[in-house]
Amino acid sequence: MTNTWQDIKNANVVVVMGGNAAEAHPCGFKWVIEAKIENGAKLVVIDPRFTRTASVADVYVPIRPGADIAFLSGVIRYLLEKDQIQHEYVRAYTNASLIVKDGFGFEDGLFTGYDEEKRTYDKSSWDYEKDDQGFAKVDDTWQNPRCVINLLRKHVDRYTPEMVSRICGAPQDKFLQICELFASCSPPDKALTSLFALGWTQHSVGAQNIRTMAMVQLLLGNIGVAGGGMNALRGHSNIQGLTDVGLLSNAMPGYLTLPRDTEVTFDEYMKTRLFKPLRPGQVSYWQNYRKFFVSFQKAIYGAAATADNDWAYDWLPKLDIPLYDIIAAFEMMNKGEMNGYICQGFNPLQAFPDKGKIRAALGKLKYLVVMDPLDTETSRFWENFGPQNPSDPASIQTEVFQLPTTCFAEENGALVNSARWLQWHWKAAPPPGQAQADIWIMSGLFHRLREMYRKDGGAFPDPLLNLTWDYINPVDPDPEEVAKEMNGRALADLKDASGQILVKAGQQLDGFAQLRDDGTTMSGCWIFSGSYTEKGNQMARRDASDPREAGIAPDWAWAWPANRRILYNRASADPAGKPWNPAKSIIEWNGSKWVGLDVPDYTAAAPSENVGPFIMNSEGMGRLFALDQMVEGPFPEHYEPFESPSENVLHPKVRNNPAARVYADDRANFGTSADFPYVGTTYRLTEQFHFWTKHALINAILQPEEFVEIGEALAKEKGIEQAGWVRVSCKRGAMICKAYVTKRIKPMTVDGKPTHVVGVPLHWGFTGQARKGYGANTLTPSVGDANTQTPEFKAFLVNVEKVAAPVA
Amino acid sequence: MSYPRGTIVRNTTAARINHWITAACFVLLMLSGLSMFHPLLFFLSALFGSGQWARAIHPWIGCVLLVSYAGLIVQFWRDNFWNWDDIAWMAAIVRVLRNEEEGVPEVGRFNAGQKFVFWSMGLLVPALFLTGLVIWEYYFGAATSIETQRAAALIHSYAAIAAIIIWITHVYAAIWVRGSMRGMTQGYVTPGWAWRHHRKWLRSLVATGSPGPRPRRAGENS
Amino acid sequence: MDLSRRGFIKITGAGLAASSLGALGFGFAGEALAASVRPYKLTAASETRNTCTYCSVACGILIYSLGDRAKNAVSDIIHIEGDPDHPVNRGTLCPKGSALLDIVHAPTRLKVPKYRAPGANEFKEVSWDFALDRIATLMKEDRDKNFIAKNKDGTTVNRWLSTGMLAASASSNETSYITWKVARALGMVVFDNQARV
Amino acid sequence: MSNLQSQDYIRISATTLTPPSVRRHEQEVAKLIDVTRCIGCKACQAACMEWNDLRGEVGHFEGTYDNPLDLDPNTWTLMRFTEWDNDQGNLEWLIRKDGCMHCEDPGCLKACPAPGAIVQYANGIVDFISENCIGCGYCVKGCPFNIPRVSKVDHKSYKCTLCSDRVTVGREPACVKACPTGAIMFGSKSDMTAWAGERVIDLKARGFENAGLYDPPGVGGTHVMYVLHHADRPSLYAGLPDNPKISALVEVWKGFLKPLAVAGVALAAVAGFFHWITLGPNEVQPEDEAAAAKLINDSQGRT
Repeated sequence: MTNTWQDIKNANVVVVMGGNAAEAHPCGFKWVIEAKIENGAKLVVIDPRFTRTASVADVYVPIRPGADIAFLSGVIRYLLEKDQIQHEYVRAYTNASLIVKDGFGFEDGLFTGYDEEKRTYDKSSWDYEKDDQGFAKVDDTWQNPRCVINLLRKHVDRYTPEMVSRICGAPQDKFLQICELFASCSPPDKALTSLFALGWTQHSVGAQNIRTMAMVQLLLGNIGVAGGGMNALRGHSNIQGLTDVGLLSNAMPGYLTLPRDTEVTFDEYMKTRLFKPLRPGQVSYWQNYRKFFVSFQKAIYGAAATADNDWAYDWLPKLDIPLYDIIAAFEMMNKGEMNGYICQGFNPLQAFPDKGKIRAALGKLKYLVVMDPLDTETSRFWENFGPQNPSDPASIQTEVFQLPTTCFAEENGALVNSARWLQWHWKAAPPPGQAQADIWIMSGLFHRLREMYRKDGGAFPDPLLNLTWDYINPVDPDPEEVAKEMNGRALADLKDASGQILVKAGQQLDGFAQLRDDGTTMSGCWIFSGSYTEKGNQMARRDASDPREAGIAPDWAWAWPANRRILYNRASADPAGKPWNPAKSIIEWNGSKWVGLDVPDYTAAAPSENVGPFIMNSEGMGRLFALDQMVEGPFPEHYEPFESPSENVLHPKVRNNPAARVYADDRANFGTSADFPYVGTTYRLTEQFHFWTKHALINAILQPEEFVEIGEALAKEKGIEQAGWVRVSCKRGAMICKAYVTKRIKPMTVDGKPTHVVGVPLHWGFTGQARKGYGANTLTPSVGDANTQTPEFKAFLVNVEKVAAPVA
Repeated sequence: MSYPRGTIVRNTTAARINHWITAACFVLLMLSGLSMFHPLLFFLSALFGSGQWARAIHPWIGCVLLVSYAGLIVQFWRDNFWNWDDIAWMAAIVRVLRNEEEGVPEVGRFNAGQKFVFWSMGLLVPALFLTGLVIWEYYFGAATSIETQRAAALIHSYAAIAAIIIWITHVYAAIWVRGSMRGMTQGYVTPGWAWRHHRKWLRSLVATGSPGPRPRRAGENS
Repeated sequence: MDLSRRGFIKITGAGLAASSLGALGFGFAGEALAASVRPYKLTAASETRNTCTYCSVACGILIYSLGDRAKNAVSDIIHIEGDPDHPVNRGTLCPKGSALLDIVHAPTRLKVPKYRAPGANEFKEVSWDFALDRIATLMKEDRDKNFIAKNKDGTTVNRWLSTGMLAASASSNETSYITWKVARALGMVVFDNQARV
Repeated sequence: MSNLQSQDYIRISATTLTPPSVRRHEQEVAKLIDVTRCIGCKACQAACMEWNDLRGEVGHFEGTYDNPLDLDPNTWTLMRFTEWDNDQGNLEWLIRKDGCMHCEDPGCLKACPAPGAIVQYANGIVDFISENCIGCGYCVKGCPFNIPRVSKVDHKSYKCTLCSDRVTVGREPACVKACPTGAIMFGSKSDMTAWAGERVIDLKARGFENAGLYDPPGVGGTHVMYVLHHADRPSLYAGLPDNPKISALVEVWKGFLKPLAVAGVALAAVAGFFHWITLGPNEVQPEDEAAAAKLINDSQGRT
């Protein structure tokens, strides 16, 4: 989220698309209701299903799964055509005026530079026209046909209301009604907020779904302002934190990235990360990358990381491919290329696409370690649970360890919420039985391995032997100590230019601005720097006061970066530093400095210095044209899901995302609409949380049994009765469950054909208190978003047939 | 069982057992029922242990009573047929109430009043039973609509009150008409009692030489 | 409610009075019959501030447990409700959060380390030492055998591909950081979290 | 909240005495359920089960989100979902939290035969005192909203207590506290009525011309009220009674019949008594025995 949960109440229009906030985030959704009641806001829901969010919406529009880019591109076209954009914002804060290189183009569904064989682009043409100093050229008059805004205008020209309706199945009048609501937020004092979640990410074009909306928001001047922003409602309590701390195949804490094989030396590594400003005077904050990196290496390798050994650069593993994501991991596992797998509080047998493949792959491991508070399906993948998990234990040679862990109530620590707040929590009771904290378990493994390597030697033991582990209790490090390590401290006295001591050696740092690249500071996660200072644990702060009830509450817990609550908040004020909406100002220039309710997401620069508000970007601007940051193109384009009943009417030859990675065996497992004519889509129900709450009796009572949702028309066609048994199948598998025949899913007319959607809630499995179920991933295809590899759970092909009730 | 010489058997042993089971059930039902009917009478539930017990046991006693009353019907239905004598007897009801036996028409084994008690209970008992089933929460709470249950509760209460009033009449009559009680406890009455209250019955017994309670039919041994 | 001995006698006494009055036929015992409302169960429970473990709204919660954390008492969580001070949830909780008690006390919570041998039909309870020793041994065997120190071009890459790890989605930053350190020190790159599913 | 704390009684089931507190004027409380901001998440249901230590059976999917399918002794509140195509042809998903309405004139209390098993506190809460409940199920028949359920386990009747245990100590009911969208509010009845008025104005501005407050006069008003988008048609919301009142059958049963019955029984007994003291017993006379003996002898003589 760029903004806070409470800030949603400041919105004039709330758009829930690519998510179902009321069901997945009820307590955050309260701020939508607040916006409606206190701010007179209109709630717009665009979803294939009439969800519980839609039940309180002012306008609901159905859309076929996987057609969001077409819909939003249509919105962009409308806004540009009717000139309903916030001109001053767009001109000053976005790259609309920047001029794109001549070689760049788009034709028949492909941008320039495509290599069909490798399914990748040569992105060199996706760049600005630069001057002699390397700065991008600008045309503030927007006369140059190559400036971004004009290229965008041309790009979205195809998305007419007729075309949008033809692709999305949304009625034209409803679409135009939505466009008007979007347009109503183009005045500077009006804000639209976008709430989204996995309804956008879980597509082969997931990242571009989000980008399209972000572009709409830039055009409306809604990024950085109160009641605006792009608000990704993250799914799990600390998935933000795990991402922040870099628990991703290519990541390091604080969005630093692991080196690639091509980055042989430390210098080569740094070259691609220190982004040079693309416009004069811009911050381009990643220029500080080296400070963060060196401080991090000092945190984990201590004295062993020195300038001489390039701060132990070689001790970091290098990647030969962009990502070893989950889809890649199970592809490798299924091919027998992996021996061990450790699942820490994660249930891949239920969570990952193509359950059959996951089960088979797990059975090829030599050992599987599951650390979890609950009896997960993954830890029992080898056991025969009937049709829901048909395994033959005798034939599975995997050693399986089921390690009991603590849960939230039994440990101290901080979690990062969707709004980037780090909130400390306290232990309330001891864990049951012999359950232990994950920290204790990881420490236990670490000590054993280090001991073995120390004694017996083995493959490259240096990082293991030199890993800092100076905790008071090395067997079970105190979370407070670990938090302090992430915040960072001075390793030597830090002096300013005049020799004045700023921070004494050994003291906690106040923030990442104090980090140095000479080895005199350490910080385990630079973006968390400031969370645990000499003043104590800032994450434990509990002052809920919220001046002017702005929805910021600056003294509650601590938000990264630097306790900023609303990202890009410089953009809430006009170029002169006056708030666009004085009634809801966040920060403003008072003539000598920036003041306001929030910590400025900016430097101390005066407005006259023309420093752009998007300080992480090298041109300081929001990007309507994404340069080379997206793998499938600098502008979003509608591509069909990999399993879709429809042709791509825009460019039949390039039907799907041309840059998506698809493994051959997965491609072979894609079905066609001839066999599987209906569109399946998976989702959460509000009564359950993933595969956890089915272990909680109350939630099992509230939603006890697996079912799929189908519309009345399809049910009639297939003779399916209410709560009757059905078999839902795809190329990869089938599940048998009950059907919920509902008015809430109606067939949509896509390219002249009726398109039926089958809704597959995902919560059931074969352990816990609820009734046994197959799990939605029995059906989902193993293909991911081209940028992030987030699996395409939201659009795939299925068939539905009426069947007799299974014999109990 | 032997009866004193010269007396007439009014009720057989089986009939008496049957009657007193019915009577006991009735009294218990009345006590438990009334405890649930009016707050003034809730204290009666203490006789059953508690309100819970009174509520729990009431329907079961009702089931026993139904069976028991069915037994009474089997035993007594023939002697309770309505006939012209009853009309005449009814016409003389004032005399009956005034204890003026002369001028009261002769009646058989049961007079119209007794027949009224018999048949009205014969109606009320099944009515109470059926409506009782409907409001028997534990087993049948979900079997019918709540509106049906409301009607059933109302009918049950009305029927119970009617039954209680009839029962009071019945009991008073047994006390008032001396000798009747013995007819139901020890089972016999004197010939004079029979002459005074059920002369036609006495005549039929005498005519067939039966010791009671029913005239001997052809072929029966004495 | 604190049913102290004194209070207990008083309540029992009131009950007696009511039942004897009832037996005498004074069924309308008025307020003597009035049982009190259910005792408020949190009166002396300990309160701990925490964060809901499910979605990333990260609602503030109050965990109530029996026991005052005295040395000789083992705390037991009896109730969880929303933290009214929390700026986002302001005391509210969703159906999952409102039922957190049932996940803490789920019958399917794991209590003992278990091990399933190759081809075995069931789990066997084992000691922590057995489990961690065996896992460490398996990891080391695999790592020593399959660790890639240099790629085919001779570049130092120091990666370990044959054992992977999935990190949690509800564990703390501190747990995550410790996990990162251990996994990367081993050179692990098949390493992901639940951000995408 | 101090004015919400009182638990003095204004009504007690099956008693003939008027509780003394009836003369006091306590602030009455109310729970306002704003159906129009309810997202049907069932947090209230979960919170109710958790707070009141209720756990029923894990049921089945029955073709609806209503889970469990109905109220039961372990389910004191239940979300009821209705998919309704409105007159404009747009779908509306009407979701109503069902549960005890805490009537001003409670039918359950009227029907209850067990003294003190159902009470109404001065703040308006209608509470079942299990200790005094005899499990007869009369409250089920008395209730115009079909709410109470008698447990098959302990034979006591159960329903929402409006968390009287929480209200006593100045806390709002569990469902109210949990409700993520503030669709359930709690406070004095006058405040809730006033707030509902504001909501209705907002709803009318959003095109719900018939929005209104559901506080049915047939039961004297309720201490649980609804804001409805279609207050002209309450029954759209999973059969919420359009005009609830205590059934006439119950009124007769618990009203008119009681004195009538007592009078009838008394009359019968009194009539008997006076008959006895005025006319006395009907005794067999020696003449009767003589006549009978003659009849018998005559008969024996004939044979």
